[in-house]
Amino acid sequence: MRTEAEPIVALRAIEKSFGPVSVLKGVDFDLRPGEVHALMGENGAGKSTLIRIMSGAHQPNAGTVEIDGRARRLDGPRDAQDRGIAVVHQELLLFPALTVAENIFTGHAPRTPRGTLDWGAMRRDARAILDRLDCPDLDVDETVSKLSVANRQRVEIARALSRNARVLVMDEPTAALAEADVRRLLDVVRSLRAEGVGIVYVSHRMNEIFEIADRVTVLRDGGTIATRPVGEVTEAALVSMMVGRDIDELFPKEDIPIGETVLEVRGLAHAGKVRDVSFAVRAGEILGIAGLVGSGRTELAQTIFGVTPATEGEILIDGRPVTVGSVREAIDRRIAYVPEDRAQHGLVRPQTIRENVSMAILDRLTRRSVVDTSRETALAEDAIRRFAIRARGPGQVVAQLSGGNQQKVVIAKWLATDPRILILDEPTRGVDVGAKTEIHKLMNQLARQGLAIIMISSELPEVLGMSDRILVMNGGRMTAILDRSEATPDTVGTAMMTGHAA
Amino acid sequence: STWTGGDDQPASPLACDATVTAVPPGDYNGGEPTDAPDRNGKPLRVVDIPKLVGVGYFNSTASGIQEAAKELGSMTVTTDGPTRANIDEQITFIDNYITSGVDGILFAANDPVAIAPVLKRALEAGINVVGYDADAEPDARQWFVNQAEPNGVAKSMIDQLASEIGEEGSFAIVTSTFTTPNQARWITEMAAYAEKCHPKLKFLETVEAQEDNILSFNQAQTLINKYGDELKGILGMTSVATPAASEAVQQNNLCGKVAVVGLALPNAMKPYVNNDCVKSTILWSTVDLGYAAGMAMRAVADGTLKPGDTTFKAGRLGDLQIVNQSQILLGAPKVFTKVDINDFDF
Amino acid sequence: MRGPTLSRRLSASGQEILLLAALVALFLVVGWINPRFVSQNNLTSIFVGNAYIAVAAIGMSMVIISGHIDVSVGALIGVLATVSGLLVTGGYPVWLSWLLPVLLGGVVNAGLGVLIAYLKVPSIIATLAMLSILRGGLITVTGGAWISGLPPSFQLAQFRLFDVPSPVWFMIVMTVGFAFVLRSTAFGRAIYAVGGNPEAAEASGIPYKATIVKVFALHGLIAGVSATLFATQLQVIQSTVPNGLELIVITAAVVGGVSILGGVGTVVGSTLAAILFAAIGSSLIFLNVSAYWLRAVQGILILATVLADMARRGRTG
Amino acid sequence: MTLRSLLRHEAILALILALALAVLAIDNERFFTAANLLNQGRLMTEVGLIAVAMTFVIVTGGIDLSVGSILGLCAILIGVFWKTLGLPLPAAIGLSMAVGTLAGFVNGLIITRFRVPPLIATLATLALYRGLAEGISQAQSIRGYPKWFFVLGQGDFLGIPTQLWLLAAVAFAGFFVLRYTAFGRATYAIGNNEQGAAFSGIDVARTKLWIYSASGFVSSLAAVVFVSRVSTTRSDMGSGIELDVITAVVLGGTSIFGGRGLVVGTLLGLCLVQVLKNGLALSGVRGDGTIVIIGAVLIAAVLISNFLGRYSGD
Ligand SMILES: Nc1ncnc2c1ncn2[C@@H]1O[C@H](COP(=O)(O)OP(=O)(O)OP(=O)(O)O)[C@@H](O)[C@H]1O
Ligand SMILES: Nc1ncnc2c1ncn2[C@@H]1O[C@H](COP(=O)(O)OP(=O)(O)OP(=O)(O)O)[C@@H](O)[C@H]1O
Ligand SMILES: [Mg+2]
Ligand SMILES: [Mg+2]
Repeated sequence: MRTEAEPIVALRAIEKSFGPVSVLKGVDFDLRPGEVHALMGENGAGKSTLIRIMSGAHQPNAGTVEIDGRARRLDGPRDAQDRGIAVVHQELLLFPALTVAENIFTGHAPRTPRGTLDWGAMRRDARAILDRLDCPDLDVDETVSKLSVANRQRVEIARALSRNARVLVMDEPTAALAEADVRRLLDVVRSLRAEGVGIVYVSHRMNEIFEIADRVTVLRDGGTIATRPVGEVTEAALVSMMVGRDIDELFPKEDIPIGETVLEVRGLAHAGKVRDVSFAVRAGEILGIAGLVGSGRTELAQTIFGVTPATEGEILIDGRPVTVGSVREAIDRRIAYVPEDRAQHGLVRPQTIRENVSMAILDRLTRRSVVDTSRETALAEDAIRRFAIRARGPGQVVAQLSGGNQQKVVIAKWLATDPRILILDEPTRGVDVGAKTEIHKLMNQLARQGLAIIMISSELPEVLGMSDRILVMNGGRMTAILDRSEATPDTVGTAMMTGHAA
Repeated sequence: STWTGGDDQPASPLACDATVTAVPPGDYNGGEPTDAPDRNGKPLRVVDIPKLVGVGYFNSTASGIQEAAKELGSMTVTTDGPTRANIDEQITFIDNYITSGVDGILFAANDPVAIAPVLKRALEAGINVVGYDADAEPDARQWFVNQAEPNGVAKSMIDQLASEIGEEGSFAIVTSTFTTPNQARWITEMAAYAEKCHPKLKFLETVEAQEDNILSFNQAQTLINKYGDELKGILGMTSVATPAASEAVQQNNLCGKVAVVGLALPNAMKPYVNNDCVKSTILWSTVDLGYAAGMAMRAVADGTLKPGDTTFKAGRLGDLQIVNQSQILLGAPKVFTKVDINDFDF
Repeated sequence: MRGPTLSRRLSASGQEILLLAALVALFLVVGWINPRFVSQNNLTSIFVGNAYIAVAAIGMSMVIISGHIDVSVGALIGVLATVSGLLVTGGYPVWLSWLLPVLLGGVVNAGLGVLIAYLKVPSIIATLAMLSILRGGLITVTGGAWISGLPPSFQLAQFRLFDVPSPVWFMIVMTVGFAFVLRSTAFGRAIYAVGGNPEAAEASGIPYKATIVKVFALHGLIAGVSATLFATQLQVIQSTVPNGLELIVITAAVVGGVSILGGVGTVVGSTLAAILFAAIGSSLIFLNVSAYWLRAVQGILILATVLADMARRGRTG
Repeated sequence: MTLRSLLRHEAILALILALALAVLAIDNERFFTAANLLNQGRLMTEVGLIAVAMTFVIVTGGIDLSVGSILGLCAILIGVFWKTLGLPLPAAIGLSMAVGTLAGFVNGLIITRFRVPPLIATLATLALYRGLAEGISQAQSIRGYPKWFFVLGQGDFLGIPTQLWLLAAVAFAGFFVLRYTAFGRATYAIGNNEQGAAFSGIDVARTKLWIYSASGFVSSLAAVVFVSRVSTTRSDMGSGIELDVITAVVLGGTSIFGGRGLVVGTLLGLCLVQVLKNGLALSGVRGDGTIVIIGAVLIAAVLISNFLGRYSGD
C-alpha cells in the first residue's frame, strides 16, 4: 500500500460551467504515484470535463489544481504535458492521414542534432512502445485512417506512453475494445502502475474497476459523491452511488414467448469480410453476436441492412427471399440498424432531436413531399417521453446531449421506422449503468412486442445476460451458435478463438 | 483557322498603294437623346466609362479627355468602370450613372450589341452619348470617335510587317482573346488585306494571351521555340502583347531575326525601339483619342456637331473627317520609329 | 521491413509519380511529334515562364494542408509586384525593392491568418474579401499605371547561374527546401497536424491558432518571392491584379495531390503540377490544336489527372 | 435553437441592409426610387438565380465553381442552335437549357461516382465548359434575336422587370424546398453528416445529383435571361460570376462547411451587395472603391455574427 504517498495531482473544489450550464460543482480529486484511481459516474456527470481540466484544455472557474503539492495554473495541453500529465481522450484525437509513428510523436518528435526530425528514431521508438503494448501486428508506417477502432485506441495509448508521463489519464479506453484487448490493456496498466505511474481510469464497466482500480471516486451531477478504496465498496453500492438509487439487476433478461421465424440468412457473404453466414431470428427473440474486434460482426449487420449489399447468399423475411440492395430497401422491409459509431453513422449531431428522430421516415411524414412538422414534433416529444431522454425539448441540438442520451435518440429514430427486425450494434457502448439498464429493459419490451432483435456486443456479460441464443464470429465466419443454456464465458470464449488459425 | 472577325461583317481591305479614296460619310445613322435639355454653353457633368479601368491604354485616353475638359473649362469628367473587361459589369456602371443623372456619357464598349440597350436608355433619358475606341451599335449612341478604321489598322500593320520580314516571310499573331471585338475585327481585316496585297506572306497561327503581360511573353516565347528559324515576325494585337513579344525576342537574342510589329503605347516600346531590337510600333495617339472624344461631347451637347456635318473641328487637332455616317475619324494610325518615339510620352 | 516500407513510400507519393509519369509521357509524345518541343530552349521557357506559379503554389499547398484556402493570392502577387516596381523606380536600392514586397506579403497574410485563426472568419470568406480589397485598392492607389523604366540590375528573374535562369533555381530550391521543412521539421509536421485534426493538434500541445498564423505569414512571404519573380521578368510591370491567377495556383496545388480537406499533400506534387500545366499549354501550341479548343483540352486534362488520382487511391485504400 | 441561431445571422444582415438603405437614401435622393431599385433587381437577377441553387450546393458542403462557364456555354448554344442550326428560338432555348442541366448533372456524376471533391471537380469543369463554349462559338457572337425574346431581359410585366418574376419564382421554390420538404432535410443532413444521412436511408448520391443538376439548370436559365438582357451571345459571358454568387451565399450566412444556410439569407446577401454597388456609385464612390467596401462588409458581417453568436449564450 502506498496510501501515505503525496498526491502527484490534486484537484480541490473545482467548479466549471459552460455559459449558464454548471457542469462541475466543487469536485475534489487526487492521484498518488503508483495507484490506479477510477473515476465513475453516469453519462454527463462531468468525468471528461474534469479530465480536460487536468489536461489543461479547460480552465476551472474556481478551485485549484495542485501538482506535487503546489498550486499551478495549466496553460493549455502543452503545459500539462510538460508537467508529466498525458491523456488518452474519450473521443480519439488522432490524425487520420498521418502514420502511426507520427501520430504517436506529434508535438514531441525526436530531433537530430541539427534540429530536424529524426524519422529513424521516431519509427524505432514507436515500434518499442507498441511492442511494450503487446501490439507486434501494428505497423508504424501504416496511416491511421486505415486502422480499426481498436488499433486506433492503441495508437492513442501509445501516444500517451511516449511522453514518459508520471500521470496517465485514460477516459474510457476500453469502450471500443473487446474482452481480449481489454485484458492486454489492463496488463499494460498494471505494469505502468508498478513503475510508479499514477493512473486515472474512467470506465463504465464494473468488472474492470474491481480488477484494476485501487481507489474509486464517484461523480454525480457534477459533484463528488465519495472517494473509497475499491476493497471497501461493492458493485451494488457503487451503482447506487452513481445513479442515486438502487438498480436491482444488471442484465434483466426476461422470458418472452418466441414466435415465428422473421429473418433468415443463408450463406451470406460480402467481399471477404463476411463469409457464408447462415442463421435465423424469430419474433420475440434476442440473438446476441459475440466475437473479437474485427471479426466481421459489424460488416454482417451492415450487409443485412443494405449498406454493403451481399455479394452472395440469400436473405429471407417471413420465409420469402428478398433483396436488400440499399438502406432504403432495408427500411422498407422493416429492418432497422442502430450503428456502433454513433457520431459518424447514427446521428446528425448538429441537428435537433426532432430532425434526427424523423430522419429515417421522412417519406412517411410528408404530404406531397412537404414535411409535416407538427407530426414530426409529436413524434419527437413522444420519443423523449418514452425513452426518458434528458433534453430541453425536441428542438435541442443532439450534440449537446450526453452520450447515453444520444444513444437513446438513435434508438428512438430507428424504432420510429416501426421495424420488425432490429439490429443493435454495441448498443450500450460508452453508456452508463443507469442508461444501460434502461436500454436493456427497452430491448426486453421490444422483444415482447414481437420484434426480432440482433444484438452485437463486445461485452461478454451483456451478450451472455441478454441473449436467447448467441452467434459467435471469427474472421468473418460464424464459428458457433449457442443456446442460452449452453452459453458460458468459456464456451463463447472458445468459439471466439476457434478457426483463428484458418 | 479562318477569321471571321467575331461578327458577320465582311472585310473591306484597302488598296495596296497609298491612295486614299475619300468616301462621303453618308446619312447620319446615330441616335438622338429624347427631350434633352438645352445644354448649350452650360456646365456639363460627364462620365467616361472605358472597357476597364487600371490599364495604361485607358489611363491615357482618360488623360486626353481631362485635357479637353480643362481646355473647355465648362465640363467635368469622371472616369469610372469595371476592373475586368466584362460586358456585364460595364452595363451596370452605365446604368448607375444614368440614374445619378449625368449630362453625358463617354464609353468604349466591351461589346457593341450588349451595351446597346443601356445606351439607348441613356439617350431616352436625354443624356448625350459619345463613344470612342470601341463602338456600339450606331443608333445606341450619337457619335463615335474612331481612332483608325479597322482596314486602315490592318494595312499599316501588314505593310509594316512585309517591309520588315520580306514578302515571303512567316508570321504569327499574339492577341488578347478571340472574343475581343476590336482585335478580332483587325485580324480579319489583316487576313483580307494580306491576301490581296501581300499574298506570299505566310500566316502561321494566332495565340491567346488575355491582357496578361507574362502570359503574352510565354506565348511569344513558345512561338519562337516552335517555329525556330521559320518565324520571321510576330504581330502583337494589344498594347500588352506587343512589348511582351518584344521582350521575348530580345531575351532570345533574336533582335533583327524576328521582327515584332504591333499596336503598343510608345512608352512601353521605347526600350526595344531605342536599342534597335524592334523597328517600330503602331498606334494612334491615345491621348488625342480621348481629347477628341471630350471635344465631341461638348460639341454634341452644344448642338454644334450635328447630323449632316462632314468635318468636326476638334480643338488643337484641327478638322477631323466624318466617316461611316456617324463616326469622327482621328486619322490614320501612326507608325512610331526610333526617330520620333522619344517625342511622345504616353 | 524494407520492402513494405519502400512500397508504402511509393504509394504515399503516388500523386507525384503519376504527375512525373504524365510529364515524361507528354515530353516523349509531343517531342516525338515535334522535336522542338523538347529543345533546351523550350524546356527552359516552360520552367522560367511559370516558375512564379510553382513558387506561389508552394505556399498555397501549405495553406491547404493546414485545412484552409486562399483565393486572394493572385491579387496579393499583383499588389506586391507593383510595390516592388514603385520602390525601384522611386529610387530605393534594388535589394530593398526585392525584399520589402516579400516582408509585406508576410505581414499582410499574417493579418489574414489572425482574422482566420483568432477571429474565426472562414478562410474562403476572409480571402474572398481580401481579393476584393486588394483588387480595388490597387487601382484606387495606382490608377493602374504601368511601371516602366526599370533598371537592368532589378531584373532578378533574368539573371542566370550556371546558365540556368534564376526562376528555375528559385523553383527548385524552394520546392526542395519546403519539402524538407514539411517533412523534417516540427513546424512542418505541425501543419499536417492542424490540418488533419485541429483538436488533436491542440491536445498534442501544438497551438492551432499560432500555427495557422505562421502558415499564412509564410505563404505571404512565398507569395512575395513569387511576386518578385513576376515583377522582374519583363521590363514593364502591369500594376493590376492578374486575372484568375489564384485559380491556377489552387489548381496546381490540388492536382499536385494536396487534399482540399487538409492534412495531406506535398509541395513536390504542386510544383510538378504547375510544370505539367505549363507544359500542356505549350504542347497544345506545338501540336497545332486549334487555339479555340485549348481551354477545353486543359479542362479535360485536369479532369483526367484528378480521375486517375481517384482511381489510384481506390486501388490502394 | 438551431433555427434561432440560424436566424440570428439573417437578422443581423437584414439590419445591415436596412441601415445601408437608409444611409444611402438620405445621401442621394435618386437612390431610393422604385425605378432605381427595380432596375437594380434586373441587374442582379442572373447572380440571384444561380445563388439560390448554390445555397443548396454549399449546404451539402460542396461548391460549384463551374456555374459561370455553364452560363457561357448555354448562352453560346442558344445562338448556335438558333442561328447555325436554324431551330426555332424556343426550341433552341429549351435545348440549351437541357445541355446546361446535363452539364450540372455531369458535375454531380464526377462528384458522386468518382468521389472527386466538388472544388476540384468543378475547377476542372470550369475550364472544360468554358473551353467548349469557346470552341463551339469559334469566337463568333450571335445577335439579331427577335423582338419578343427581349421581353424577358429588357421588358416589364405588371410594372416590374420580367426577370424579377422569374427570380422570385425560383427563389420561392428554393426557399420552399429547402425549408419544408424532405429533400431540404436531406440536403441539411448530408451537409452535417454525410455518412449519418446515408445510414438513415437518404440517397446521398441522388440528392447531390439533383442539386448539381439544378445548379446547371439555373445557370442555363441565367444564360437565357442574360442573353435576352444584352441581346447578344459571347463565349466569355458569365466569367467570374461564381465569385459574386459565392459572395452572396456566404454573406447570407450559409456555412461554407455545409449544414447551415437559408435561401432568405442568400437573398439578403445578394441585395446587400447590389445595394452597396448601386448606392455607393450614386454617392460618387468609384467602382474600385466599391469593391474594397464590399470586401470589408463581407468580413464585418462575419465578425459581427461571430461576436454576437459567441456572447448570446450557447
Ligand atoms: N463545451 C461544452 N459546452 C457546454 N456543455 C458542455 C461542454 N462540454 C461538456 N458539456 C456538458 O457537461 C456535462 C458533462 O459532460 P462530460 O463530457 O464531462 O460527461 P462525462 O461524465 O464524461 O459523460 P460520458 O460518460 O458520457 O462521457 C454534459 O451535460 C455535457 O453536455
Ligand atoms: N477503418 C477500417 N479500415 C480498414 N479495415 C477496417 C476498418 N474498420 C474495420 N476494418 C476491418 O474490417 C473487418 C471487419 O470489421 P468489423 O467492423 O465488421 O468487425 P467487428 O467484429 O464489428 O469489430 P468491431 O468490434 O471493431 O466493430 C476487420 O478485418 C477489421 O479489421
Ligand atoms: Mg466522458
Ligand atoms: Mg463492430
